[in-house]
Amino acid sequence: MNTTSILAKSLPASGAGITGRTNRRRRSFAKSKWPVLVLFLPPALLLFTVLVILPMGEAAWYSFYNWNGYGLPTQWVGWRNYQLVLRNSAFIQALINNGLIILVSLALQIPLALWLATMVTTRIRGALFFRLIFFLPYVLADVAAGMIWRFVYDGDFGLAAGIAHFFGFEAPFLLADRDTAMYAILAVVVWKYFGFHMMLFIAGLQAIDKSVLEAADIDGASGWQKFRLVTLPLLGSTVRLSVFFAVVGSLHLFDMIMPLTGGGPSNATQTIVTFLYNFGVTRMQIGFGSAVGVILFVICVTLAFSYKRIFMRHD
Amino acid sequence: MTDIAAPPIDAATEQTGGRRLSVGTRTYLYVCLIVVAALVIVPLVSTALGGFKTLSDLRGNPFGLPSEWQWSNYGDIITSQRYWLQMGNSLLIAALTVFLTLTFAAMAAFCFAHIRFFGSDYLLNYFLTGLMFPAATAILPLYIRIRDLGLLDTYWGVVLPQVAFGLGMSIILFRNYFRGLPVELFDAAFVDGCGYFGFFWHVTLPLSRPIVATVGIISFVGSWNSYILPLILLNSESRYPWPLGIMVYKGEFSTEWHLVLAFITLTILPTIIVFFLAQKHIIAGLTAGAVKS
Amino acid sequence: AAESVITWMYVEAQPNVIDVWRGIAEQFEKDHPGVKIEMKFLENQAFKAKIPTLLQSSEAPSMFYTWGGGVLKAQAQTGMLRDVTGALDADGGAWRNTINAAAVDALTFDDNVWAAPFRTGVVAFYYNKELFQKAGVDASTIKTWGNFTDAVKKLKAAGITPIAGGGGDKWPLHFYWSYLAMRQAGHQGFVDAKAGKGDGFASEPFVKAGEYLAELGKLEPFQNGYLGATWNDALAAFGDGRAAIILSFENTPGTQAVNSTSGKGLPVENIGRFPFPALDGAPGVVTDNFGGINGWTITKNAPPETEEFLKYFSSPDVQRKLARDAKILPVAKGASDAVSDPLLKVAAEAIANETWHQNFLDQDLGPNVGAVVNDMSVAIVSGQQSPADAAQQIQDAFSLENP
Amino acid sequence: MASVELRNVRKAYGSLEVIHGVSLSIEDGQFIALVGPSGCGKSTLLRMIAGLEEITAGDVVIDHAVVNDLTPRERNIAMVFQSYALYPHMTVAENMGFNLRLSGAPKPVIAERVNEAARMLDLMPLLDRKPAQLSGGQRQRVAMGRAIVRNPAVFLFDEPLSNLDAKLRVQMRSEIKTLHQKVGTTSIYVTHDQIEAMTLADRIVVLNQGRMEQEGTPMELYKKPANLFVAAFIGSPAMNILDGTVDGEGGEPAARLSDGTAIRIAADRKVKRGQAIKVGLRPEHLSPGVGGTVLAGQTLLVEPTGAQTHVVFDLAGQPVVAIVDGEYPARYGARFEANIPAEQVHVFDRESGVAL
Amino acid sequence: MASVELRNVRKAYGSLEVIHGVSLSIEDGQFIALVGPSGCGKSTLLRMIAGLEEITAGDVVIDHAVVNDLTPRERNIAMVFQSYALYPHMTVAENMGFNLRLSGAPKPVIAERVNEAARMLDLMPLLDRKPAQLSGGQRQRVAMGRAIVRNPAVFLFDEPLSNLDAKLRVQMRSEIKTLHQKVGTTSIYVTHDQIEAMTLADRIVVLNQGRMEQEGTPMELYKKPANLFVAAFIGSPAMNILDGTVDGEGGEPAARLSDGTAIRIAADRKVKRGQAIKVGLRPEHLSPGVGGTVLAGQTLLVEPTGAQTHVVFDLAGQPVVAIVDGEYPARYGARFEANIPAEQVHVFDRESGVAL
Ligand SMILES: Nc1ncnc2c1ncn2[C@@H]1O[C@H](COP(=O)(O)OP(=O)(O)OP(=O)(O)O)[C@@H](O)[C@H]1O
Ligand SMILES: Nc1ncnc2c1ncn2[C@@H]1O[C@H](COP(=O)(O)OP(=O)(O)OP(=O)(O)O)[C@@H](O)[C@H]1O
Ligand SMILES: [Mg+2]
Ligand SMILES: [Mg+2]
Repeated sequence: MNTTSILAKSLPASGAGITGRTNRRRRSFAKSKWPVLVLFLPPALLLFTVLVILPMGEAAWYSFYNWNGYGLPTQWVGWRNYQLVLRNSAFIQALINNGLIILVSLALQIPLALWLATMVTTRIRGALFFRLIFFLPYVLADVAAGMIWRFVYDGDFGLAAGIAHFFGFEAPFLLADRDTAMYAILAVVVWKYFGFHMMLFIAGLQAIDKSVLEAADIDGASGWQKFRLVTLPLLGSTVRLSVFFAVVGSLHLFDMIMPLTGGGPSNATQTIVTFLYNFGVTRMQIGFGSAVGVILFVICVTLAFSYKRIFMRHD
Repeated sequence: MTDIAAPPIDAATEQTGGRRLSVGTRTYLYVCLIVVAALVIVPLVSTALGGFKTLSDLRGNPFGLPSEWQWSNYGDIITSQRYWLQMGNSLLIAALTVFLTLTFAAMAAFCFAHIRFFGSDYLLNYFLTGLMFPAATAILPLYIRIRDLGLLDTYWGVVLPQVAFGLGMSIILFRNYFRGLPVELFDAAFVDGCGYFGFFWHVTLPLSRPIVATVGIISFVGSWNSYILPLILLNSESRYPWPLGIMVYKGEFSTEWHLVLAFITLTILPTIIVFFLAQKHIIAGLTAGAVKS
Repeated sequence: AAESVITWMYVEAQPNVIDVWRGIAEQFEKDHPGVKIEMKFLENQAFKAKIPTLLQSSEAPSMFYTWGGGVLKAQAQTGMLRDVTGALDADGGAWRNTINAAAVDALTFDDNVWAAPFRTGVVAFYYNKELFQKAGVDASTIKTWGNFTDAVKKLKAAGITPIAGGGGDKWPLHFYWSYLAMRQAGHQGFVDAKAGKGDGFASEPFVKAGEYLAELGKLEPFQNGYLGATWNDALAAFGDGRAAIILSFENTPGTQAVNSTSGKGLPVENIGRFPFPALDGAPGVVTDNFGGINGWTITKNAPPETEEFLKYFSSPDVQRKLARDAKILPVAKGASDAVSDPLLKVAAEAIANETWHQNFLDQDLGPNVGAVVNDMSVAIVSGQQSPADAAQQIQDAFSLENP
Repeated sequence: MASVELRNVRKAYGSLEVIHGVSLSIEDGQFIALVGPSGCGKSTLLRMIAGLEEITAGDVVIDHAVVNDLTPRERNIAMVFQSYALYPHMTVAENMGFNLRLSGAPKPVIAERVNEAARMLDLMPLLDRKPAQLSGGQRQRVAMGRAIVRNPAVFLFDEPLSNLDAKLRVQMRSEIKTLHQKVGTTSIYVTHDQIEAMTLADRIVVLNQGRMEQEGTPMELYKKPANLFVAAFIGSPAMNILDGTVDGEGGEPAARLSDGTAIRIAADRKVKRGQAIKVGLRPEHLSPGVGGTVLAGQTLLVEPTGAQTHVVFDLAGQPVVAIVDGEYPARYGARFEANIPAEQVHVFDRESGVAL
Repeated sequence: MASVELRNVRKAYGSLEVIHGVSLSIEDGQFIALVGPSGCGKSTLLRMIAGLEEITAGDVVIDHAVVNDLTPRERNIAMVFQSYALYPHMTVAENMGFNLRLSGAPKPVIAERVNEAARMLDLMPLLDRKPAQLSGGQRQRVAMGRAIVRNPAVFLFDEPLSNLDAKLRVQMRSEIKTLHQKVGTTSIYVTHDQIEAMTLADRIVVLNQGRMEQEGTPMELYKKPANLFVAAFIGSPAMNILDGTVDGEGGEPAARLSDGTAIRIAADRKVKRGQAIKVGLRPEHLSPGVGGTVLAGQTLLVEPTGAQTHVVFDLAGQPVVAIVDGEYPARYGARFEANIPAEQVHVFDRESGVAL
């Protein structure tokens, strides 16, 4: 869930194509547009093609080879890498973990963010300050956040240890225990990103015509009714956007896992990307790793498009 | 005259109008907010304080104030070359990334926003695919490509992929903004004798400061915090940006949490300071256009 | 004058050792004007991840650390390395003759020597004498695996954490599986498995080894949170006296001190050593050693002075200095007499008398199979995988790489 | 239906007072218009009555009960917003029935009341549409429908027509008037358009900078503006205001303009000779040849509108608007002569602006 | 300054034709207004003249040269937009001088021309402000200033006043008129407000659905509307239109309404007995007691506006608006009687809508 995912806001716009507005553009100036196109488009186009699209295509190509990255790929293995990936229990675990992260984002993080957003958009002193505080974790680098929480969870020196000792029982090693590590990570994910979703919701709440809420007051809605019957439906597109970020972001989760657990203990906290790194990059299994990349890509694109089709149609 | 960036109405900033909240509601709000704020703040503060402790102090007393302030933990790092080197590297990489992203994306977005040409839809969607997947999915081929370009272990080797992966979003943000400029401005400029270049230079760019700030901040934050690309593409520690540096440091001083905490604190400190100084722009930037579309 | 620059990439993190190295390098620079040696540190994990890509770039170091084995073989096959055979054999084998043959053999494939030997190592149990005494365990009586598990039980009963383990890094636990497999399968068993005879690594002795390991795991002998602990954490646990035993390298007395909370660790007198015990009714013997054989690999475009430097580095005098100050087990013939440290001496003797030296499996079997061995070792100890499944997975990975 | 009373109501935002004590009493069933220039506090006052804005001081009384601390719902008022504030996610029917739904009315009752209101406002064919699918005028009607469905004690309107175009505005104005004639609910109507106020309201309250300037029936305000502000605000085109001094004795006072022109004023005005005054002349009272003072000047601008033509001519160096018949042969640059009877001349004290 | 001619100009968006052949010739220095309901194609026509929109067929001729393929700048036209389209990042002076700057005029020349225009429009104190710091009226003046600075051959205005409030609109209207009187540049002015068109223009062109309905001076259109559409469009409040049939013989024709009321019509109208017609009665011609036919009905609505009162009364089952003097004692529900002289009664063929 890195910052780049913000862009997805524009996803809804992506398919929109040319609207009536552009139709107004005069055609009598057709002559003068070519110099602009020829000068303005190529830099972006070239960079994007060479460093984004081609590597993606090459990943698809490599994924059919057994290759350790030395020299050129020569050993064609067909679909074997894909079979290996899908049979790998750590990969299955990674898929489950990604699912879990999505679930927690949807069921916990977004409601929490929404709840906080409604609180910090009320007329109370210090609301702006609270917003800043809540947003703070989001601007910290994932690596730093992961490191900080590694310390918090540390059974010897960390805060978890401190609390446990205070209550007189033995310090748990949350990150070292297969049963708890993933939950510990989920907590960090929520901690790190709820502020971002909260900001989205604040922006969404501010975009709601204040007089509509006043109309609800006049109509006699209680605070909760106003929220449920007016605010929430009007936040629809923001909620969908937020969900979209949560989903795409969770699929991209990597930077934070590395300092926390690196995917361990015994692969209990792998995500797709850490799996790719641990099993593809560090082991120099380029073919295998590329297969993971291709699978991730397919998942992202499928989710993005079906989500867009199902939920963002009206935006 | 269309107001280009009318600030949204924000109850929290105008403390005056409307009906006042009841005492009960207020108490409820403050209790909830303070609890959550504590959850956010405590890890950060203990990290900073931990940097002032000795290891045994840390062990016995992770929360509280240091029993003896170990200024040298911080002092040694501050005076070390590696700290400043990493910060400098991060800054340089981020600055180059921001500059190129802004230039390339604004130019491309201008074409998409204002010029009708065959295939513009397809081309835009082509860039949009860049939003779908993270650099991680193609990291291995990307590595090989950068190697073939001879850019491995150079600043450009990190900057160019970061720009490339940021283009999709930046172009969309720019394009949406450009299209939001009043059409009449375009007409007026034409009547005044502008061509496309003139319009881009004299009208679009000067009016786009908010979106330039937004895209600039997004790409800066992304670059400043990025880990995986430098991890794969840089070799020399002398070129490491700080997220890599912090991991190396952790590797070296793995059990000396007090030093690690001091190092973490010092590396995130600039981020926090800048955040509080520029919070208005950062928040506006990161949530830009999120609700409007 | 044009300077030759030798870039030297290493993973060593102990400052005192690096100081010794730097001293050696500076001496070499002094003796060879026009040569400059640049030392580059890379953290262990990063190093392993980077080397393949580094090798193929113009940024490749002149020489870098190697653990030998399959990794070195793969690197050699890229053609990016320069073999040192010629240099070793020049002047009638002047260099080769100064070095233990076992060390050279470990770095040889296809009749070429792909790295200059630097040191050997041997993994053994180190223990905290004080804690053993407290629990009433006598280390000298631990001859078999049964004795060992009894000792573990006793320690546990005395409220002492028996073993420090670094499950987060995984490879520290692969020592257990490797030693158990060596003891259970014996030298021949290993040779057969590598040759793909029978079920290979899925054959009965390897499963049996896993079962022993699983039993140990069930005793919960490791410190709290060992699955997330790094190797440094494990050393710290041992050095702080929080755990009684550690299965570790020959340099443990030094590293436990560096990693301990106080920075001093256990006093050397308080540390004992015993070899990995034998298994009843199995062909492996206690003198079969498991441990690294490290060398320095030279890359294709390294300056010619690199060989010169490495020859100097492995010359008996320098090796003695390293043995004394950096506490390594030297590869130069006769240099082990410089080993002064009593515990290191024991290790040196063990090497001198060894019947078989097995390199680390995560290096020997190549990065990929090695990673699987590491994964499986952790999985067995923590009860994630049955020993049979684990053995099968290792074999699957092995046969994929060696069709 | 209910009476509404404001008792010395004040509103301050922080230290800035924007309503400085307004007292007003509105009888049951009356239609009151609040007019005034932008920013004078009309909306604020209305929102205080609605319960959307806290009252800093004074009392709002609805149906003889002080309602200062009641919520909008408890006050039983309905409000039509300038932006209509329809719920975008609900259909027209849902919008209109929302209030009843909240108060727990059974479905059939809601449907019936909504239908009734929809029939009254000609909204029947639109009941299933969303607001986004409606034209401006239709939205406006839905907003009114939402207000009447609940049968409130008081209707509040905050510039409900200002988002409509001129033609539609005139039409909706009639509809509001007709509606009020039908349902007879007490109504308070905020607008800055004096024509709207005059045509709609039983009584008009003119606000200026948070103070009440005058209150009365439309014709009272038109004929007897209490001060310069009201005089200039009411009437379209606006009254011409000229500086002058009182001249002429006793029974025949006159205002002398800067160029010496004397304009006779009614004898009953309380003016003193030499007093500095402002003279107010309504354009519609300046017609050629009807007796009274003759005023003449060069024609500066001729604006035909069909039945009538607006002529701007120069009087004592100032442009003065007169309305003449459409047939009148006005011509740019020609000399224009108009007459005004003394009793149509308004005079105000120049300092205080009070009508004399 | 230049003449402008449209020769059978057409515009199609794809297969949809929105301008169906308009021909028009505008003399040098004339002020022409294009009026018509929303969507009738006024803006499209104007933009074709400006060169902002391609011409599908026909020719636009400026100063006797066909300019179809020239850019706006080459046509030397200036345009004032509805939204003003000021450059928000430039000061007033920069806005006004932008065109000159682009054409490479030297700085002192620009400054001089800008100052001159600013003086003319009273913008001198505002030259250093940004548009955001200006009021609506001031922005409007800057937009005009930008147009005059360059001394164009033709001024084009696209509803330049529709974003202003009523008061300001009246004021700016005068300013535009005054400006035209000063500079005398040929001007084409688009509006949907017929009052604006009538007060401003020398000649008015009424457009409807992409076709020209009528063209002439304001008074021509008001007095002799060529058809029902123009009749209903020009005049405010709008003409009352009633169905009727021709009755009465030869010299004394009359229109009989559905309830039997007969309205005398002028003898020179080309009507046949029994012909189905529409009768048009302007509200301002319906006054009590001036002779002509007497029309009576129940008062439905009384809207006082000060000098005049609009009375809506029932005639043959339809509401009819009459304008009476402000003093007239109109009362809701009472009987209202108005007279209309035969020559003020407009008659149109019911089928074709053509004036008879
Ligand atoms: N929340 C607020 N904080 C401070 N001042 C305010 C606030 N709301 C309104 N005001 C001020 O109170 C005064 C009255 O505002 P109000 O909205 O009632 O004017 P209005 O008469 O309705 O104007 P308009 O015709 O433009 O709607 C204005 O000067 C305005 O600036
Ligand atoms: N780009 C376009 N594509 C298709 N149809 C268009 C386009 N632009 C305008 N039209 C149509 O052309 C007709 C005329 O539009 P135009 O904007 O000229 O109307 P207008 O008279 O200026 O209306 P208004 O008073 O609302 O500004 C309308 O029916 C409109 O829908
Ligand atoms: Mg208001
Ligand atoms: Mg238009």
